[in-house]
Amino acid sequence: MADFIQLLIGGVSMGILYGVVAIGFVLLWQTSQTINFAQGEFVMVPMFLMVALHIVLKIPFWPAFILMLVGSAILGYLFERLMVRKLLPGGVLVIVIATLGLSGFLRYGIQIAWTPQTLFFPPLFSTEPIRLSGITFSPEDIWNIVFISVIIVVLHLCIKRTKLGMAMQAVAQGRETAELMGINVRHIIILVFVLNSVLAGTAALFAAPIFFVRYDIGIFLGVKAFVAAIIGGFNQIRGALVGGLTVGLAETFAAAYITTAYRDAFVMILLFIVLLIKPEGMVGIKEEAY
Amino acid sequence: MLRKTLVSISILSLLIFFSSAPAIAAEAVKIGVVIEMTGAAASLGDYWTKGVKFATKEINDAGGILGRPVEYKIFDTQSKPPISVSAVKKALAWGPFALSGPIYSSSTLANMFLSQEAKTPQNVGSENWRISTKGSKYIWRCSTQQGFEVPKLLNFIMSEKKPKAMAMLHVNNDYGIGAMETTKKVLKEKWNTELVAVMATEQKQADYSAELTTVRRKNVDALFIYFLEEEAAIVYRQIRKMGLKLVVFGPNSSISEDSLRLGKAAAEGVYGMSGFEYNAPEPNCARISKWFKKQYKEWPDNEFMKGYNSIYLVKTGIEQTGGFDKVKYSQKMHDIFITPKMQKNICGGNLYYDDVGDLHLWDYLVQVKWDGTHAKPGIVAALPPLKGPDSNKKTIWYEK
Amino acid sequence: MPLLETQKMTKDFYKLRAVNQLDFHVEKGEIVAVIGPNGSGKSTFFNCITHIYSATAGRVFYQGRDVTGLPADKIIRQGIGRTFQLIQLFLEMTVFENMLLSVQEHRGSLLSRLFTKDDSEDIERAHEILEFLHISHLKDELAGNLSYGQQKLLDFGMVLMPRPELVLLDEPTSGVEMEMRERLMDHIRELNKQGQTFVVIEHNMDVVMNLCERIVVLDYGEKIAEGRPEEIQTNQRVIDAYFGVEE
Amino acid sequence: MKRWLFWGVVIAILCALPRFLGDYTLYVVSLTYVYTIVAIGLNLTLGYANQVSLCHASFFGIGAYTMALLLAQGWSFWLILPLSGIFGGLFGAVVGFPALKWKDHYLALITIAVNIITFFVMVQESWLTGGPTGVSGISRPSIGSLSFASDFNYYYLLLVFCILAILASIWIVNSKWGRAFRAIGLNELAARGHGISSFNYKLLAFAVGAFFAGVGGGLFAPLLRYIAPDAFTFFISLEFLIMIVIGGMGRIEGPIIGAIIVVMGPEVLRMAEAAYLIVYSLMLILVMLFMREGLVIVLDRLRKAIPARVGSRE
Repeated sequence: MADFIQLLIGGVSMGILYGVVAIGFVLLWQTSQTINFAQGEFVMVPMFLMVALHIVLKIPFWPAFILMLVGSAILGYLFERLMVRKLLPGGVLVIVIATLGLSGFLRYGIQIAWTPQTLFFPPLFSTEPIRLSGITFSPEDIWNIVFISVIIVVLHLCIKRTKLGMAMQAVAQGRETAELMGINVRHIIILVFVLNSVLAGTAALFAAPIFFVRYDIGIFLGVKAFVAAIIGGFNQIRGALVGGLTVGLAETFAAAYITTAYRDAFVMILLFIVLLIKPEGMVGIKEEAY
Repeated sequence: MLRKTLVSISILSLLIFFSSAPAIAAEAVKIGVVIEMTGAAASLGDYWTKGVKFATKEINDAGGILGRPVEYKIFDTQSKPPISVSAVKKALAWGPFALSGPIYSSSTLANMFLSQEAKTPQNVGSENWRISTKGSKYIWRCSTQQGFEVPKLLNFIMSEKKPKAMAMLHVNNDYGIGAMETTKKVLKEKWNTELVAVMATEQKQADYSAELTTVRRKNVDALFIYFLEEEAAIVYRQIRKMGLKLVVFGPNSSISEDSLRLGKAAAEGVYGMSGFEYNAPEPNCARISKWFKKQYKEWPDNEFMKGYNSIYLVKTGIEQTGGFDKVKYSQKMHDIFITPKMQKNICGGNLYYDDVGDLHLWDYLVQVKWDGTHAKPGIVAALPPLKGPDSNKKTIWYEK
Repeated sequence: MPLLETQKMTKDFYKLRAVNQLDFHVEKGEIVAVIGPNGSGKSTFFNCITHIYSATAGRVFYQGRDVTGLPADKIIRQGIGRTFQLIQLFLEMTVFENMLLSVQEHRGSLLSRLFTKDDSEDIERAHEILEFLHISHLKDELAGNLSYGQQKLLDFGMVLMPRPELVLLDEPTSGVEMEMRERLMDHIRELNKQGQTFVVIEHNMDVVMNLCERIVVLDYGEKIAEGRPEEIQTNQRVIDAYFGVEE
Repeated sequence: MKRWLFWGVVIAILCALPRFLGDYTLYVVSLTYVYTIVAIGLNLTLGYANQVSLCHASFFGIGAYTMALLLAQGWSFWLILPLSGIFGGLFGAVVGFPALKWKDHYLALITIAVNIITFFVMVQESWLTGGPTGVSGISRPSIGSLSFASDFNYYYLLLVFCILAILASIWIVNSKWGRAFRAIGLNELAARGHGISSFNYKLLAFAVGAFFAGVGGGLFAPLLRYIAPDAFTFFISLEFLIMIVIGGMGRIEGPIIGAIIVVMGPEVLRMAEAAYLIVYSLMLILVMLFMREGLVIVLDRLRKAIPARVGSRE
């Protein structure tokens, strides 16, 4: 039982990170049918930004964090403005290739412009172990889970309750209808892209002490989050979260109870199963056939 | 107009494409550095090339090799074996005297037959034992191969720490699996025991709670980790976060500067072994590490020393044969005992190269110390090589 | 033995019943119209017969054989041709390629299709049909560049290519100009005389009354009437269904 | 007639090429031939039949491992090469089953999953595959006294197979299969409505595409003389995808242009030293932004422009 809870903590703390990155996939897919293969790099770049601001330039934590989010937002804005807007008419594959190019550009850009080395980022919370009847965990795990959960809940509420959120939902339902309702679809889409990259920036802050700051972490995170989004359901924010947690837990439990050698393969097998039984994802809503 | 443009474009592209053809033979001793500049091992490749750069500068400042300057050119393998083949081909087309790199064993295994065919010495940073079984007379290692490193390390742990239950975590690639095979063999043959758990992990894996829970469940008291630098550091952190008390030990990557810089306090107490340590009682390692620290504001990873040595090996070989004959070089550089007297700048003290190009040298057993701001390797002992003239020497203890 | 028969054909979309317990049959040589208000399940019924949709319940018999659950393409290859309500063409291929595609699967084995070229007979027939439909000058044009009416004709032409015994036409005359409509009807009659059987979904009552010998009326997925044109014209349930009871 | 002359000249140039190429450039061109064959396969699956496959590296790998492992058992290269293709093709047909139900990004993801799983099998099942260190010492074939052991001779073997693959793809595309592939890709509903079996042709599209990839793999192993799982990761599948998209999907010339760009591009760009991968990535973005149909349209424009000029002079 102690082991079980231990694994649960490990799995959830990873899964929730995958989940928050996966939400970005969902947001972009819903509002503009964009599959962003550079999503992982949208986490990696803020990591380096944070190191640059906080550790190299020695700016205090909070101002540095705000600046980093601003930087992420600009990245998201440029991404929409310079790339996606022009690429969308070309269809999904064109976007896939172009974002792959973007992913390489950002990755090698950081490597050349800065460093191929992995950089240290200090933990946000204490990592001293706390023992509780056979279970050992650190405040870092718990706080990560709590903070990210809060962010996701706030995001969810914003989308469900605020006027802006409603507008986003309307755009996701259908562009023409949204336009008829008097919503400025362009602005909403830009907003979603900025939101996505800010979210990724926030994820970067929590991921940096755990993964460390390395230029090639984006591929790893991107693929994991993409799988999470599909498993959970591509058209639901909830889906991304459920998917992330499922991936995190599946990895951990499969590694603990079956074999570690096929750790990543298990996630893929899980993906098969989910797609076979419920192609729209675990909590996704069936899309209308058209 | 159009035709003119077309013609000029095609001529231009032809020029670009063929400009990689062999240049007019210069006086220089050319060394093709085939290395991981991008991809998963880019940071290691970065250290390696810095070592190459420094060694080249040092040799040229001192008048070159037999009066000829050293010139190197970098060829990126992207950390991928097929690309490494094209990189070596490209390097060989440049007409080098020798090659330096790559580090990844899978890349070396893919391209080593090329240097063998071209009869061009290749000094690699790979550690997988299979490389030595391929029968190439043109491969030299710049680090101890797993087949010798693992038994040495296990010797120490088994005889000094006397663990009751040992487990192994290894990275799921040629590097980790090669070591796992050797470990199983050595434990069975020499110590008549087995690992209680063997777990393969992924590169870039960030959560090890599954593995460590198993370790805890099986009451493991000695954990052998065979990882690349970043993953090693992540595991140290998690071992600490789970409050596990056990002996953690690993190969040179687990105590190399990159692991310690990232692992910080969590790395404290980890045992590891390396032939090249910046604070080892070996003057050349210490000397070039100081230079590195001054240059780049941090201590070097041991790949820096290996890259450095890869150039000095070429110098040694040429000087020992007295000319630029690669076949003679190959003959001379096997079963050779390189001492500081023979090559005063080479790192690692007495180096012995056996008849398959495996390196045997004194390895330093270190335990990581934490001084509140930095994790440092604390030298515990110097372990003699398993082969060569020094193999009958006794272990030197620095602290016990 | 009827050429085509359905027994208790039922199709649910989630909780909505689109086709309800429909018994239907066509004799060889007939021209039958299926009519009904919008959303009465006519097209869904066609799609269930040809297994574009899996029917929730019920069976389909063609020439006395049970073809329920066979893949759509296999049912088509039994000798049934059909059009769709929304024209389904290969828009990025030429008109002529479209014509040949519609017949290529009806003969030979899968492997032979890698090695054999199109039959000269098929090519001739494609020319003839295009000629008849007055679109032969467009044969090398991409289907996507055709006007709606022309696409409609092409669609019709493609169905005729493999000489199907039974033809299911989903609104063949909508969007087709008057003159061509007459030609189409003549052609259908002509083919019918030669032994081909037609089932037509149609909104244009002129076409229905002139062309068909028997009419089946659907409403909310149920058959509410069946009979000769003049019987249907006076049937009270049909009038209610079309114009609403309250009126 | 003129066209034959043109192709004759092209082939003559390609035959003469090794005399002028260095060892390294020869290898790059040889590699381009191999990748062209695989990209042709993907072009049939994706470009024509519109079935997204992001696991062509798996098919490629299966071909390569078939070759490497059976050669080690002493089988003849000429016997194994068709087997490489057939094994790849059979596996492709199996992978094709999900395509019956899913398309677009779902299918993309499923095939990514297939690629990742096969990669794990290659790494883990070392009793069969040699594990992560792979298989080395792969020999090259010979016919009678004509040995293809040297890079120089093997180049010609690859050239022949590459030309055969191109001709085969032209044949398939112009056959009823090719037409059915395009039909399924363009409008599945219409295809089924005209008796074209989506079951048969989707599986065929995967099988045929995978067959080419398998043959490519079978030729790749002796070229490198060493194979390891690293050469068959999902990222290699992405490279194949990039090849056909950059070259031009659904065009015969597409995969050829694409393979040339993707294999040679980085090598040529190495001029720019460290920055070459940045330049390459940037190029991907720019091509997608400004030349969505792929570089093949450049060729189309040239074709239009050149005869016009020749004509005006006459």
